[in-house]
Amino acid sequence: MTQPILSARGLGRVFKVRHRGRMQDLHAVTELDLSLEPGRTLGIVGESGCGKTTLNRMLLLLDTPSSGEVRFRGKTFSEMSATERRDFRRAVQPVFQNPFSSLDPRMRVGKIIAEPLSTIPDLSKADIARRVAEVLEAVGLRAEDARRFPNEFSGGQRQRIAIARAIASKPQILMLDEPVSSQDISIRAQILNILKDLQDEYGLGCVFISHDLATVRFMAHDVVVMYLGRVIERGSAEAICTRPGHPYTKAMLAAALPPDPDAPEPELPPQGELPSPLDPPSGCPYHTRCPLSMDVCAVERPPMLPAPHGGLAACHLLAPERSQ
Amino acid sequence: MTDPIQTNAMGTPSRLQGKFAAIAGLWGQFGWTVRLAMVLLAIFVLVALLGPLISPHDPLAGSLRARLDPPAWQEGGSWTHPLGTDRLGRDILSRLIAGARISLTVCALVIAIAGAMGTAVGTLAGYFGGWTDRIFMRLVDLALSFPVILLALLLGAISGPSFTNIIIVISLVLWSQYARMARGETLKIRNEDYVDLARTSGLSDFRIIGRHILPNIAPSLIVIATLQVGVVIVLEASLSFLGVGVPPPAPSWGSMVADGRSYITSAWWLCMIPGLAILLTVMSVNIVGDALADKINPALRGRNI
Amino acid sequence: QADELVVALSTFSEETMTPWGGSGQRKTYLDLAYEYLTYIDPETGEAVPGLAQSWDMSPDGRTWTFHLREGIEFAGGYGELTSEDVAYSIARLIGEDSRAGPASAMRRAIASVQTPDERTVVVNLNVPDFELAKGYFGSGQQLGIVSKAYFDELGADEAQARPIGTGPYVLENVTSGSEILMTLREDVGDHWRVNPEFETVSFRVVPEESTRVAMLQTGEADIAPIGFDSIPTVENAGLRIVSAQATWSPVVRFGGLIQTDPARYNPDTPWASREVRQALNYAVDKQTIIDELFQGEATIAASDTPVPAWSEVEPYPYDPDMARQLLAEAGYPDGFDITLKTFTTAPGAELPLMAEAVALYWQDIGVNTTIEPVDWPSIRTAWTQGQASDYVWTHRGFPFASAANGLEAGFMQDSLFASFTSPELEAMIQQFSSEEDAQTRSALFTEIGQYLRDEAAGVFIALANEPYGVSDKVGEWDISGAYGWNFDRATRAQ
Amino acid sequence: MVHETSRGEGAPLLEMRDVSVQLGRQPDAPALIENVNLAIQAGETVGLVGESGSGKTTLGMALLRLLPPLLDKGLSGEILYQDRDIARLGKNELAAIRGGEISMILQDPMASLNPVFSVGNQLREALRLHATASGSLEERAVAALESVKIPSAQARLANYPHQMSGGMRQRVVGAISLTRAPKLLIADEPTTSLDVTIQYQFLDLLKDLQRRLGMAMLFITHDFGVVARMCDRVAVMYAGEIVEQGPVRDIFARPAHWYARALLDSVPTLDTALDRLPTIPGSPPTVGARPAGCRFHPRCANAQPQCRTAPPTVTLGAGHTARCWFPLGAQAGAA
Amino acid sequence: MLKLIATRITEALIALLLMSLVIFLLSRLTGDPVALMLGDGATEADRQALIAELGLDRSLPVQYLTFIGNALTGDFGRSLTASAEPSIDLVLSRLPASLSLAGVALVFTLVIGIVFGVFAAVMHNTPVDIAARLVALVGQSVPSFWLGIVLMYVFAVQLRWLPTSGYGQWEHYILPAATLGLFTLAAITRLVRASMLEALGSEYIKLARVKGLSEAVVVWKHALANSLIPVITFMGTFFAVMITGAVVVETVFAWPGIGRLAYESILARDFPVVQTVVLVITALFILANLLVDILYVIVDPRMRSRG
Ligand SMILES: Nc1ncnc2c1ncn2[C@@H]1O[C@H](COP(=O)(O)OP(=O)(O)OP(=O)(O)O)[C@@H](O)[C@H]1O
Ligand SMILES: Nc1ncnc2c1ncn2[C@@H]1O[C@H](COP(=O)(O)OP(=O)(O)OP(=O)(O)O)[C@@H](O)[C@H]1O
Ligand SMILES: [Mg+2]
Ligand SMILES: [Mg+2]
Repeated sequence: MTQPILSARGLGRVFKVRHRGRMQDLHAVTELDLSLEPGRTLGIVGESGCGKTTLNRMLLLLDTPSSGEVRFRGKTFSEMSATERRDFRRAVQPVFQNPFSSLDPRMRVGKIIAEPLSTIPDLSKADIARRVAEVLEAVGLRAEDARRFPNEFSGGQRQRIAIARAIASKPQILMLDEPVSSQDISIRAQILNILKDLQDEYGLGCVFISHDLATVRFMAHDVVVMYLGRVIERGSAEAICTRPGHPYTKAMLAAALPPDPDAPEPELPPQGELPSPLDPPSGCPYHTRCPLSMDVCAVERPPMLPAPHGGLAACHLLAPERSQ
Repeated sequence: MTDPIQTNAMGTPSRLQGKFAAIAGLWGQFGWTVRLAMVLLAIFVLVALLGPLISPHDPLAGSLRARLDPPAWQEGGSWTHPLGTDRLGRDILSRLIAGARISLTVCALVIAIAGAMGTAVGTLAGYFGGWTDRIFMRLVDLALSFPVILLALLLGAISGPSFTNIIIVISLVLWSQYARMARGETLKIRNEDYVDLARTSGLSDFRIIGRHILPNIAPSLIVIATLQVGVVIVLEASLSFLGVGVPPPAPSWGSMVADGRSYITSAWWLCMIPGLAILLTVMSVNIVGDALADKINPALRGRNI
Repeated sequence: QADELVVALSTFSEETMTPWGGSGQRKTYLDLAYEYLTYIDPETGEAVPGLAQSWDMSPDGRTWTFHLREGIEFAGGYGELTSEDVAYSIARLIGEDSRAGPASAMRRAIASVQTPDERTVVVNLNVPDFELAKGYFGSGQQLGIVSKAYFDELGADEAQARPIGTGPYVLENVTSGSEILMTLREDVGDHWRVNPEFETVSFRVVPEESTRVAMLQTGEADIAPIGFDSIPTVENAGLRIVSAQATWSPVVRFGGLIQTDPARYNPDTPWASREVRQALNYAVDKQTIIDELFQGEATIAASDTPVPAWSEVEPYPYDPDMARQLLAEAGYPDGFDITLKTFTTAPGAELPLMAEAVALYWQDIGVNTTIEPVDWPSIRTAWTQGQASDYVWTHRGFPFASAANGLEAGFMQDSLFASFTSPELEAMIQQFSSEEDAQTRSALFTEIGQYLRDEAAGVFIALANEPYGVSDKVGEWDISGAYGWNFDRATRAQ
Repeated sequence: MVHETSRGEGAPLLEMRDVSVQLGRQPDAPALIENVNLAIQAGETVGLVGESGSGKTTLGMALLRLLPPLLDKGLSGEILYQDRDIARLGKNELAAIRGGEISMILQDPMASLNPVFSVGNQLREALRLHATASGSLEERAVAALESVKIPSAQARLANYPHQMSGGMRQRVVGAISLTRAPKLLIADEPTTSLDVTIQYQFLDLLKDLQRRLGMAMLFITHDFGVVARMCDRVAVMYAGEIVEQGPVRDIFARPAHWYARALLDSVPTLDTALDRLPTIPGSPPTVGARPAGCRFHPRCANAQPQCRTAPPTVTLGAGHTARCWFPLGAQAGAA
Repeated sequence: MLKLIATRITEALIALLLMSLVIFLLSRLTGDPVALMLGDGATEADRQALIAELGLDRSLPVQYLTFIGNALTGDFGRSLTASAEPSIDLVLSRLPASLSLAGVALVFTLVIGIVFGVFAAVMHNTPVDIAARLVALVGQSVPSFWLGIVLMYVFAVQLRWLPTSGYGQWEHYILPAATLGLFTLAAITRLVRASMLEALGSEYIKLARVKGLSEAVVVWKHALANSLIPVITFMGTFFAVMITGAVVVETVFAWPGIGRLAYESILARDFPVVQTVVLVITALFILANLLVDILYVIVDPRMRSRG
C-alpha cells in the first residue's frame, strides 16, 4: 500500500444553528476517516444534507474541522511551512457543482484560469499565457476563448473552464463536488469523459462527490457512502453498486431508476423521511427508515463491520453472530 | 478606408467598435422616456461642466435696481435676463447654471464620501461576518433610522452652514444605505463559488475583496449612487430651507428655491424655476436609475428611499 | 368670527406668563394682560401717565416717587392695585430668578423700594437715572404690574402659569407651540385706559413668513408681521399695511473695536482704521437698499439706533469714489478681504439679504467679502466672550428705552454687548449720565450721535419699520413705535 | 393500468394542434416552442423529456395559460380540451378549468407554496372551491394531507412551508393540486429537486393517486429512468420541437430519432463498468440561435445535407412518430 | 419573541446612551444660552453668575453624568430659556401633535401607496402604471417645503378649500399630512409595485392560479401579503423620514410638534430641551423599530422560527 496523499482522521464539523429560538449543534460531519492514494479516485455518495459538501470544504481547508484532522502528505495544516501550504494550494484544486457561480462574471476566462497561478512566484506572463492555452485545449476549448467573458459560454462550456482552471496549477488531487449534477444529460457525458481522460493522462487523484451512484460507479475506484454525516459503508465502486452491504445503500440503488420500462420492482424500496440532522436518531442513524430494523438498531450504533463484498459497512446485520 | 497608422494609435478598431456597439445596443434597449431622461441629464452635466463659459452674467453680481425682474416672456421681462432676476437683481439663468455646478459638486462629493465609507463598512461587515458584522450593522441601523436632520441642524448651528458641512451632513445621512447594500451584495457574492475558488488558489482576503467582491458589487452600488443623486439634491434643498444649506451667495438650486419661497405669488419664477430644475433633474435621475437597476440588478428596483 | 382678532406671530419666544419669566418679545401677548406705570407717547417719545398718575424725580436723579391711579382693579377679583403690588412686581423683576432682559442692569441700579402708603411708591437708585419713568418703568420695558395677593394666594408655581394683571384681557387657553388665546375680562366695563372691541384675541405662532402671508390672504389671520417683499402681495390681496415706525436699525458692526478693553480690541484689522470704516460707509448705497430691499419702509440711518435726537446727524452719502480714495489713504488701494457674518432674527429676516447687498457694494470698491451665515446664539456667544474680533457682522439695533442705559450697554467697556468704545466716547457718556440739566443732556446726546457717526462705529444702514399686514376686519389699529402693539386698541371695521 | 380500461374510441382528453409560443406577438419573434402536436388520452400518462431549455416548462405552462404576459401573447395554435380551446379562453373561464379540470404540480416545491400563509390556509383555499365534496373543511384538509401520506396531518396544517422538508412540501403541493380531482395533471419535473430515495416515494405516491382519481398526466422530466417507471407514452423534445413520440417501450427499445438514441446511450448505468460514455458533441442551441431544418443536425452523427431542410414526420408504428429524414427504426425496418 | 424584545431593548438603551453623548457634546460645541439670556448692558459678573446658576460652570463629564443620572430618575432637566419648565413636560406637550400628524400621514401613505402600487403592478405598462410611476417620481423629486408652500397656495389661498395652517380640527391635517406623506407615498408605491411585480411572477402565484383561485384573491391575498414584507422593512426608515420631514412641515404649517421644538431649541441652545427631544425621538424610533420587528414576525412566518 502506498502512503496516502490526503487523509482525514476522526473528522467532525459542528455548526451552531439557531433553531426554535435556541442555539443548537448541527453535526454535519461526524468521526469521519478517509484516505486517498495518489492517482486513485474516491467516490463519496449520499443524499442531500448528509455532509458531502462540508467534508469537501474541510478537505480543501476552506472550513476548519471541529474535531479530527486533515493531513496532506502526512502533515496537518498547522504543521506545514509557508512553502508547503502554497504547495498544498497548488496540489489540491476543486471543481464545484455550479459552473455559473464558479466563474467570476467580471473576469476574462484567461484571468480566471490564471488565478491559481498568480500565487506561484517566478512565473512570467508568457508562461502563464502558455499554460492557460494549454489547459483550455485540454478541456476541448480553444486558446482564443481566454479573451472572452464567462457569460459568453454555455453551462457545459463553463464547467470545462472550471476544470481547466483546476488543472492549471498541475495539481495532484481534484476535489470534485457534484461536478455534473447541474448539467444536461448530453453534456454530463462529455464532462465525465474529460475528467476521466485527465485522470488517466496526469495520474490525478480525485475525490468525486455525487448523489448519483451510477456516475460514481463510472468515475471512482473506491466509494464511501455517507448518511447523516457518517460513513455507513465503504468498498470498491463495483462492489458497492452491485452487492451493497448496507440497507441504505440498497435503498439508494433501488431508487436509482434504470431507463428500462420493464425493470423489476426492487426488493427494498426506500421509505420514510430523512431525519433532521439537528435531531439525529439514536443508535443506527438509518434505523428510522430501515425495513430490516431490529430492536438493537435503535439503541446501539453499529461499528464498521466487514461486508461480504470485501469492504466495510455499519450495520448490525453484518455482526458475525447475526450474519449466519 | 482606415488609415493604418491611426488604427495602431487608437488600438484595435474592432474592440472600439465593439464598445460603441455595446453602448448603442444599450441605448436601443431603453424606451423613449429613459432616453429623454438621459439626454436631460447629459445636458445637466454639460451645463455644470461648462458653467462659466455659457453663463450670460456673473451669477454673483447683481444690481438692486434690477431686482425681481420677471422672465423674458412675462410682461416686463427682457432678454437681458431670460429667466428674470432674483431678490438682489442677479440673473436667474446664470445662477441656475452655477447652481448646476454646485449641485453636481455636492452630489459627486457626497456620493464619493458616503459611497466610499458605506462600501468599506458594508463590504468588510459582509465579508468577515461575525462581530465585525454585528457592530457595523448596528451602527448602520442607527444611522439609517436616526433622524440625522437633527444632527445636521446642530452641526449647522455650531459651525454655520458651509459647503463642507453640507457634504459631511448629507454623507452622514446616506452612507448607511451603501453599507447595507454593499453588505447584502457581499454576502451574496461571498457565497459564490468563485470566492471559495480564489481562496483555494491562495489569495488573501483583501485581494479577494479587491479582485472579486468589489468589482461585482460595483454595479449595484452604481445604481444606488444614481438614485441618490436625487436624494442629495432634495435633501440639500431642505437643509437650505432650514438655513443650513449651501451658504450664500453661492447659488444652489435648493437655496434658490428656499430663498424664493416667500415670492411664490409676487415673483413666482424665483422658486418655480429652480424648483422645476430640481424636479426635472431628479426625475431624470430616478428614471435612468430605475432603468439601470432593471438592467443591472432588478432586485434593487424601487428599493431606494 | 367677527369677535375674534387673530394675530399670527413668528414666535412666542418663551411661553411663560410672568413679566419676569423671559424676554420682552412676549410683550406682544402679555401686554393685553399686564399694564405699566407709564406709557410712551409715540409722537414725542416721552412718558405719559399709566398706572402711575404722576411721578417726581429728585434733582440728582436718584430718587423717584410714583403716585398710583385710584380704583384700578386686577382681573379675577384680586382687588385694587396698591403700591404693594408695584413693589412686589419690581422685586420679582429684579429677583435672582428673573429671566427678564433688563433684570441685571435694574438690579444694579435699584437700591430700595419703599411704599409709604397705598398709592405711593418710592424708588431709590444707586446711580442717577434721569429717564427711569420712560425707561425701565415704562411700557417699552418689562415691568408689568402683577397682583401680589394673587401670588400670595396661589403660591409662586401655580400663579405664574396664568397672568393676572390690570389689563383688559385674561388668558383663556394656551396650546403649546400653537395658540395663546386671550379673552376680554368680564369686568372690563369702563377700563381706565382702553375700550377693546374684540371679545377674544388669538395669537398663533407661525414661523414661516410665506404661511403668515397666506393666512392674511385667506383671512385666517387679521394681523401678522410680514417681510418687506411681501408688502405688494398683501396689498394686492386688498389688505392694508400698518408699519411700526423706525423700530429697528439694520447695521453692520465691526469686531474688535472695544478700544478701552485690550482683550476685545484688535488693532490689526483693516477696519481698526477710521478711514476704512468711513470708506465702508461711503461705499454702500443705502437709499437703494431701502428702496429695493425695504420697499421704502425705512430711512437712512446716520448713526446707531433709532433715536429721534440723532435725526440732525448727517448720514454718510453714497460715494464710492470717496470710499476708494479713503481706502487708498488708509493704505488699502487694492482693498482687502473681509468676513461678514449674518443671521436672521425677528424682526430682521432681511439681514442676510442686506448682507449680500452690502457685499455687492463693497465688492465695487475692492473689498472682497465672504458672507458667513451663522445663527444668532453663536454670534452672541462669541460677542459676549470677546471672540468676535476679526470679522464684521450684521446686527439690528433697537431704540433705547432710556438713552443713558442704551449708551452704557452699547458703548461702554463694562457691557458685554458693547460694539465700539473709545476713551473719548466713554468720557462723553459718563458726562451725559451724570448731567442733571435736561438741555445740556440733550446737547450732549446729539454730540455722542455725531461722534459715533464720525468715527463710523458701524456701517449704519437704515432706521427700518416693521410692516404688519392687516385684514379688513380690523378697523383702526396702530402700532406705536417699538414695543407698543396696542392689540387692545384695535377696533372692528364697520 | 388505468388507461387500458378508460381509453375510449373518441377524441383525446386534450389535444394540442400546432401550438407555438413566441416571444411576443410579432411574427418574426423568436419561438420558444414550435408547432407542437400532442394528444393526451384520458387516464394515460404521457412523458415529456428533453434537455434543459428545450421548452418543456413552456409547453406545460401554455396548457394552463400560465405563461408570463409577453409569452402568453405569443401563444398560437389550438389547445383543445373537451369542447373548448384553452388558447382562447378568458380569465374567468380559465379559473374555472384550472384546478378542477386541469391541474399542475410545478417544478420547484420550495417556491410553489406561499411562504406567508400556513399550509392549512393554502389547502383550504383550494378545498373551498371544490363545491361538491362533503365533510367539514377541516376534515377534508386533514384527509387531503393524509392522502399524500403526511404523518400527523392535523398538526401539519398549522405549519408554514419553511417548516417542512422538501419532500413534504412537494407532497403538500400534490395535495393542493389534486384536491379537486382534476382530469388531467401536468407534473413539471416534480421530483428533480428531491433526493433519489424521496423521489422514489413521491413517484409511487403520484402513481397511486393517479390510479385512484383516474386522471391523465403529462409528466415532464429529463430523466429516462423516471419516464420508464411512470409513463405509457413519451414525447422527446429538442430545441422547442417534439422530435419523437410514441409508446414507452417502443421508444426505449427502438428509438427512431438520432437525438433520442444518443440521449439514451449517454446515461451511465449501475451494472456495467464503462471506460468512456458515448456523447453528443456540442450543446443544445439557444432560443434565438436555433438552426434551420432539423434542429439537431449540427450535432447529429448521421447529418446529411438534406437535414438542413425541415424534416418530415414519419410514422414508425402505432402512435410512434419521429421528425427525421433518416429515422433509425425505418432503416432497420427497411433492412 | 420575548428574547427579541429583550435584546432590542438592550440595544436601544445603548443606542440611547450613545445618542445622548453625541448630542450632548455637539450641542455644547458653540454658542451658549447664557449669551441669549443676558440682557443688553449685562456685565461679565452677570454672565458668571448666570453660568453658575445654570450649572454650566461644571466640567462637561460632570454635566453629562448629572444629566444621565437625573434622566434615569425621570428628571430631564429644565429648559434654560422658558422659565425653567421641565423639559420633558415641554416635549410631551408637543408630542401628541407630532404623533397624530405622523399617524395620519402614515395611514394616508400606506393606503394610497399600496393601492397605487398594486394597481400599477397588475396593470403593468398601462396608463395606470405610468400614472402611478409618475406620481412616485414626482413625489420623490420635490423638496417638501416647496411642495408644502405650493399645496398651501393652491388649496388654501386659491381654492380656499382648506386652512393654510394651524392645529386642531381634521381639516388642519390634510395639507401637512399630504406634504409629509408624499415622499413616503412615492417610496411605498415604488416598493409595492416592484415587489408585486416580483411576486406576480413567482411560482406560488402560479400555484394559486393553478388552484383556480379568482384573480382578486391571487392579487390581493397571495401577491400582496408577500409584497408587504419590504414595506414593513421600510417602515423603520419611515419614522426617520417623518421626523426629518416634520422639522420642515411643522415649520411651514405652524404645527406645534417636536420637530419644530427640536429645531427651535437647537437655535436657542436650550440644551436640556435639545437633549430631551433627541432622546425622546430616539426612544420613539426604537419603539417604532421594535414594532416593525414584531410586525415582521406577524407577516412573515419565516421570522418566527428565528426567535
Ligand atoms: N454554514 C453552515 N451553517 C449551518 N449549517 C450548515 C452549514 N453548512 C452546512 N450546514 C448543514 O450541514 C448539513 C450538511 O450540509 P452539506 O452541505 O455538507 O450537505 P451535502 O451532503 O453537501 O448536501 P447537498 O447534496 O444538498 O449538497 C446540512 O444539514 C446543512 O444544512
Ligand atoms: N419569459 C421568458 N422570456 C424569454 N425566454 C424565456 C422565457 N421563459 C423561458 N424562456 C426560454 O425558453 C426556453 C425554454 O424554456 P423552458 O423553461 O420551457 O425549458 P425547460 O425544457 O422546461 O427547461 P428545464 O429543464 O431547465 O426546466 C429556454 O431557453 C428559456 O431560456
Ligand atoms: Mg453539497
Ligand atoms: Mg422546466
